[in-house]
Amino acid sequence: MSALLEISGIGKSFGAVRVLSGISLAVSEGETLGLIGPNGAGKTTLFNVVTGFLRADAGQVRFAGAPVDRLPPAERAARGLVRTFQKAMVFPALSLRESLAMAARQRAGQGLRWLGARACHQESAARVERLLAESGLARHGGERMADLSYGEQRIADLLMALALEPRLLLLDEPTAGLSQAEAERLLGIVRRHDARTAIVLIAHDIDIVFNHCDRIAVMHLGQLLRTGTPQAVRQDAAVRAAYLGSLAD
Amino acid sequence: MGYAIVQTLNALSFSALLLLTGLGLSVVLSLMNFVNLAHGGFYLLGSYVAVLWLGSGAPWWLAFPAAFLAAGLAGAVLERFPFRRFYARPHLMQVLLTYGLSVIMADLMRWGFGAQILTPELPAALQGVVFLFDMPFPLYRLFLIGAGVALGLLLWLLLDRTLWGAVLRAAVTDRGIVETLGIDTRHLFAAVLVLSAGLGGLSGALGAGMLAAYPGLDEEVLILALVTVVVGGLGSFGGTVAGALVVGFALTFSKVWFPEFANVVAFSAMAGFLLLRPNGLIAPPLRQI
Amino acid sequence: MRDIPLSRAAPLAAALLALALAPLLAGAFHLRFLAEILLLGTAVMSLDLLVGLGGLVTLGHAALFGTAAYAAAIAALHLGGNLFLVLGAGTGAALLMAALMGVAIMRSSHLFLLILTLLLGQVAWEVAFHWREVTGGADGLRGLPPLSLGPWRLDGPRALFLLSGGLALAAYLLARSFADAPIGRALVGAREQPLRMSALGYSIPRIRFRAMLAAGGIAGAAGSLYPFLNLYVGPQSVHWSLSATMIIMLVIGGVGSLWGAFLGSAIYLALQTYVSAYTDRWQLFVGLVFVLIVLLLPRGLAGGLTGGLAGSLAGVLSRRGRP
Amino acid sequence: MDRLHRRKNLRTGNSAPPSAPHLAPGRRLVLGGIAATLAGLPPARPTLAQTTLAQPSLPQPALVQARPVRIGMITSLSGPFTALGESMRAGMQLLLAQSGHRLAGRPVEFLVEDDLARSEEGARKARKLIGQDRVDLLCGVISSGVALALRDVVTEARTPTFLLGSANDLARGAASPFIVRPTKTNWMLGTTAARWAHEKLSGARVLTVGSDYAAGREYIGDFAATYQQLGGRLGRQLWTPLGSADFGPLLTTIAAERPEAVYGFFAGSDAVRFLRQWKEYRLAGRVPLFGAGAFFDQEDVLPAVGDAALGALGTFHQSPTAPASAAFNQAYMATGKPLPGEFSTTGYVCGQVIRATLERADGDLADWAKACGALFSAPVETAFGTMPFDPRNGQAILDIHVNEVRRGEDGRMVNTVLHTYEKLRDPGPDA
Repeated sequence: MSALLEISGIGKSFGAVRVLSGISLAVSEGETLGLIGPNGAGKTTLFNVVTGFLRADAGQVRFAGAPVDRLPPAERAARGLVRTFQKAMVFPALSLRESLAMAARQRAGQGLRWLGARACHQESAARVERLLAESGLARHGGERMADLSYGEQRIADLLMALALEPRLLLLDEPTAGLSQAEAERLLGIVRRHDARTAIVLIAHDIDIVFNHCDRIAVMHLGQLLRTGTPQAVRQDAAVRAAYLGSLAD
Repeated sequence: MGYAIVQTLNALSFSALLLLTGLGLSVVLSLMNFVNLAHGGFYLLGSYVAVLWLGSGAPWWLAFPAAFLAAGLAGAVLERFPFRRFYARPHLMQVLLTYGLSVIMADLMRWGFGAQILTPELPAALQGVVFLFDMPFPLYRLFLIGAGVALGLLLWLLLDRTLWGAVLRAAVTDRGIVETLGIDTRHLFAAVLVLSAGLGGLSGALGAGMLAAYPGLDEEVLILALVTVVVGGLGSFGGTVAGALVVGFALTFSKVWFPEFANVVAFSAMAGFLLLRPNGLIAPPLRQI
Repeated sequence: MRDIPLSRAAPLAAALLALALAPLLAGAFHLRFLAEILLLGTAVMSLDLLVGLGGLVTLGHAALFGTAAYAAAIAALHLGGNLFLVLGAGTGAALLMAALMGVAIMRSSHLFLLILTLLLGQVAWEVAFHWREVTGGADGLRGLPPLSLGPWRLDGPRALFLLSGGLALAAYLLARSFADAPIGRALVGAREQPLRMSALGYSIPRIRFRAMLAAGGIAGAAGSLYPFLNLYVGPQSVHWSLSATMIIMLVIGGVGSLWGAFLGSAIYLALQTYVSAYTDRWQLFVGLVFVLIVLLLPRGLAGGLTGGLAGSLAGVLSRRGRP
Repeated sequence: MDRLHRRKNLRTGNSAPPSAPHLAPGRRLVLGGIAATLAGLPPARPTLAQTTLAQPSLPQPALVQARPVRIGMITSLSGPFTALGESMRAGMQLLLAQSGHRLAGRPVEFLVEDDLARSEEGARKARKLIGQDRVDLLCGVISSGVALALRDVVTEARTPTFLLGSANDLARGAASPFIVRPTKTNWMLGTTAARWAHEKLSGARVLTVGSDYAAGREYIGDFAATYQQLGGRLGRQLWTPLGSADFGPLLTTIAAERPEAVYGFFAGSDAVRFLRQWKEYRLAGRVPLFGAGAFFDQEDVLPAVGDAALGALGTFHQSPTAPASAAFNQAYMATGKPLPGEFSTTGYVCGQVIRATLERADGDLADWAKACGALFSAPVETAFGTMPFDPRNGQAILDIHVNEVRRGEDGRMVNTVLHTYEKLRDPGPDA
C-alpha cells in the first residue's frame, strides 16, 4: 500500500539560512506520526511547505498519489491535507458554532454560496452539532470565540480542522500551553472522531508524543535525524545526543 | 541626441520632485507604519510659504528653510493631536483621519492664501538655461535634480548612518526594548513626523517653480507621491527612489511618445505593474507565519 | 423558520413607511434629492460589503458606478429608456468592470489595493473623458430619453423616487442576505484570519473576487438609474473623487452597518447642498464633521446610534434586574 | 448682529441697507432644511422670527413691483474653477451694488450656489434654487459640462436662465427657448484666431497644442478648420491631458519640431504652467504664440506668469483695453480687485443683460416669451460692447478682439486690443 503523504528531498532556505535540507518522509493512512526536535529544527517550516504556505526550493510533496507542489494552500486543504497553527487561530468576532459551520460548509462545497443560504445553514448544522457534542463544548456554541478560554479556543481550532473531514491532519503543537489533562482531552477528541485519519503531531511534551504516536520522526538543524518506533527512537544514540540527552539527564 | 538627453533630464527632474514628495510620505510609512494623507497639505503649505517669501525681497535661499519650518510646525501641532493617537490604529482609520484633516487644511489654506494661482519669482541665479546639443534645458530643473539627490543622500545618512537613526530603527522593531533603555519613543516618533512634514514643505518650496501653487494642488501631489511610494514598495528607502524613477520616467516618456494618451498609458502601465508585482518594486522580506 | 429579530424588522418597517409617505409629503426638488441619496446610498452600501465585511478599501467604486451610468445612458440613447434594458445594460457593464477590479482585489490588499484601484479607476475616467464619440467627453451625454416601463413614463420626481426607493430596498435585502450567507461569513473570516481560512480550504482570492462582483452588481444597478435623475451623465460620475466621497459617506454612516450607508449619504449630500449656500467654508465644515466622527464615533453614526441605544437599553434592564 | 444678516447670499454687499432683509416664506434655516430633507418632510413653516421679518407675501399682480426678484447664480466656488467662480460672483455683485440692489424697480435677492465644477452637483443646485428657493431666474456656470447638464433641467422647469458656459453646442443643438447666452461660444474665438493668423502669418505652418478636453478640442478644432479653409498649413497637432503637472516633455517636443508658429489653448493652472515653462525652455520670443480665450486671461493667468506671455496674441471677447469695458474696469478695481479678466466681466455683463431684460419687461418675467422678445428686439449696451442677440438661439453676437500681451505703464502685463472682428455670430442651429 502506498503512503498517503510522500515527501522527498525537500530543501528550503531563508536568505543565507538553510532551514530544511533533503527531508524525505512518508506517512501512511491512519498512522499517527510524532515530529519532534529542538526549537529551530524546522518542524513548522516543514508543515508550511507541506500545506503550501511556503514554497520549497527543492524536492517534491505528493498527497494521495498526486503531486501537490503547485497547489495553493486552500486547494490542498480541500483535498484533505489539513493543518492547525502553533497559536490557536480563531475568528474572534464569530461564534463557535458559526466558525465550525464555516469549515463544515466549505467541506460540503457550499462555502461561497450566496443565494439559497438557508439550505446550507441547515445542512452544515447537523455536522456542527455532532462535533460540539463529541467535544463537550455544546453549551459554548453560541459564544464568541474571543470569549472562550484559551484551552477551549485550542479545542475549537481543532474542531474546525476536524469539520473538514481531513485525511491527514497536521497538528502544530496543539497542546502547547495546556495542562496535561486538557492535552489528553484534546488528543482524545481527535482519536474518537475518526480513527482512519492520519495525523502528524508536533509537540514539545515528550510523554504525549511517545504515548500517542505509532512512529516518531526526529528533526535537528533542518535535517531528519531518525525515523522509527518510539522504542527505537528512544534508544538511538544520535537522537539522545542531539535532543533527548539533555532531557534524560 | 540633444532631444533624447533633454527628455531624459526632464524625466529625471520630475523624478526628483516625486522623490522629494515621496520621501516625506515614505519616512512615516516605513518607520512608523503611519499613512499620512495630509502630506499633500504640507507640500502646498510649503509652496505658499516659498511663494510669499520669494516675493518679499528677503534672501531667496532662506525660502527653503522657511518652508521646512512652517510645514514642520504644522506637523508638530498635528502630531500632538490627533496623529499620536492613531499610530497604533489600522491603516484604514489613519487614512480616514488624515484625509479628513487634509480637507480641513486645504480649505484653511484657500481661506488664507486665496484661490488664485500663485507662482514664485525665481532668483536670477535659477532662471538661466543650458543648451545641450542646441536643445534648451532650464537651470532650475538641474537645481531640482541636485536637490533631490542631495536630500535623498542626507536622509539616508541620517537614518542609516547615525546613532539617532539606529535608535529609531530599533524603536520601530521593538518599542519596548528601546524604552527600557530610557529613551522616550514618543519624542522619537514626534521628531520623525516633524521631519516628514518639513520634507513635505521643503519639496513644496522646491516644486513651486514647476507646479505653481493653487487650491487642489495638494491632492494632485498627494496622489503622485502615493503612487510613487506604493510602486516602489512600502517601507524601504531604495524602494522610494526606484518608485520615483519608474513613475517619473513613465509619466515623462508617455508624454514624449503618446502625448495624447499620456495618462492612460502611464496609469495603465503602473496598474499593470502593480498587478504583476502586488507588493511593489522592492518589497521588504516578510514572513507571514 | 428563523425569526426576524425586532432590531432588524423595525428599521425595515420604518423604511417602508417612509417610502410610502414621502411622495405624499415632499416637494419635487426634495423627492429628486431623496432619490439621489437613495441611489448613492445603495452604491455606498455595496462598498460596505467590501470595506465593512472584507476590510478591503478600494478607491475604484465610482468606476463601477459610473461605468454602469454610462452604459445605461448609452443604451437608452440608442435603444430607448426601457427600465429593464437600462438596468440590464448598466449592471452588466458594471459586472464586467467589477471582474477587472476583481483581478486587482484578488492580488493585492491594504495600501496597494487602494492605489491599484485608484489607478484602474483613473484609467476608466480617462476613457470616459476622451472617448468623445461614445461618451461625449468632458461635456458628458445629455438629452437622454426618460425611463419607461411599457406604456408608463417614469420621469417625474415621484416615479424616480419610488424607483430609487424600490431599488434601494431590494439592494438592501440582497446585501443583507449576502452578509448572512456563507459567502458573507467567509469574507469576514478572510478578513479576520486569512491564514486560517486558507487552511480551512477557502481560496481567499476567490472569496474576494465574488464579493467584488456582488458589490459591483449592486453599485451597477444604482448607477444605471443615476443618469435618469437629470437625464444627463458626465465624467465626474467615474472619477476617483466620487469614490473618496463614497468612503466618506460610509464612514459618516458607519462602516459595517449596511443601513448606515444611506444615513451617511443623506448627511453628506445634505451638508453639501445646504451648508454651501451659507458659507464658502463649507468644505471646512464637512472636514470637521468627518474628523470628529473618526475621532469620536469610529463606528459611524449608525454604530453610535445602535451602540448608544443598546447601551442605554442594557442600562435600564440591568437596573431593573437588581433587587 | 442678527444671524440672518450673516447669511452671505441674502444680500449682495456691504452697501445693502442693514434693515429689513427680504425673506421669502419658503426660505428655511440650515438645520430645518437638512432635517426636512432627511425626514422627507414638506417645507417647514416659517418661524415666528422669520414671519415678522418677512415681507407679507402678496401675489396680486398690482404689487409685482414690490415683490423682490430672486436671482439664483450657480458657479464654481470650489474645485478647479474656484478663482473664476469667485470672479464671476464678484462681477455680478458689483452690478447689483451699482444698481442699488434694485432692478426695474424691484428689490433683488441674490442667491449663490456652488457647483464644485461637477455636472450632477450643478443640476441638483439648480433644482434646489428652482424648486425650493423659488428663484425667478437663474444665471451662471463656468464649466460647459455643468451648463449642458443644466440645459434640460431649466428647460423642463421653464426657468429663464442666463447661461455662461461656452461650448458650441449651447448655441446649437442644446439651445433652448429658456436660455439666453450673454457670452461667447468657443467657435467665435477659434475661427477669428485662424483669420488673424492667416492674415498676419501669410501661410506659416502652425503647430497646435491643446488641453485634451471638450473646450480645448473646440478651440483647436475650429481654428484648424478655418485656417485650412483659408489655405493655411498645419503642422503637428499635439494634445496633452487636462491637469498636466509637467510640460517639459511637451515643450521639448515642440522645440524639436521647430514650428513657425504655435497656436494653443490651456486654461487655469495648465495655462500658468505651460506659459512659465514656455519661457523656461526659451521658446518665448523665438516662436510666435497664438491662443484663444482663457489662455491669457487677464485676472487668472497673466499675473501668475510674469513676462512669460509677453508678445503672445489671443482672441477674446474680453479685453481690459476695450473701450466698452473702461467704466467697469474702474468700478471693479475700486473694490480692491485687480484688472478684470473674462469671468468678472462676464458676471457683470450677465447682470447688465438681466437688468435690461427686467427693464424691458417692466420687471415682470411671467410672460417669458414676451420678455425674451423684448430683449432680442434691440442690442444691450454691455462691458463687452453693444450686444445684439440672435433670436434663433438666444446667443449674443459679439465683437471679438485680437489681444496682444503688452507691458503696461506700471509694468504689469495687459491684454491690449490690436484689432477687432465685429459682430461675430455663431452659425447656431445651422452648423
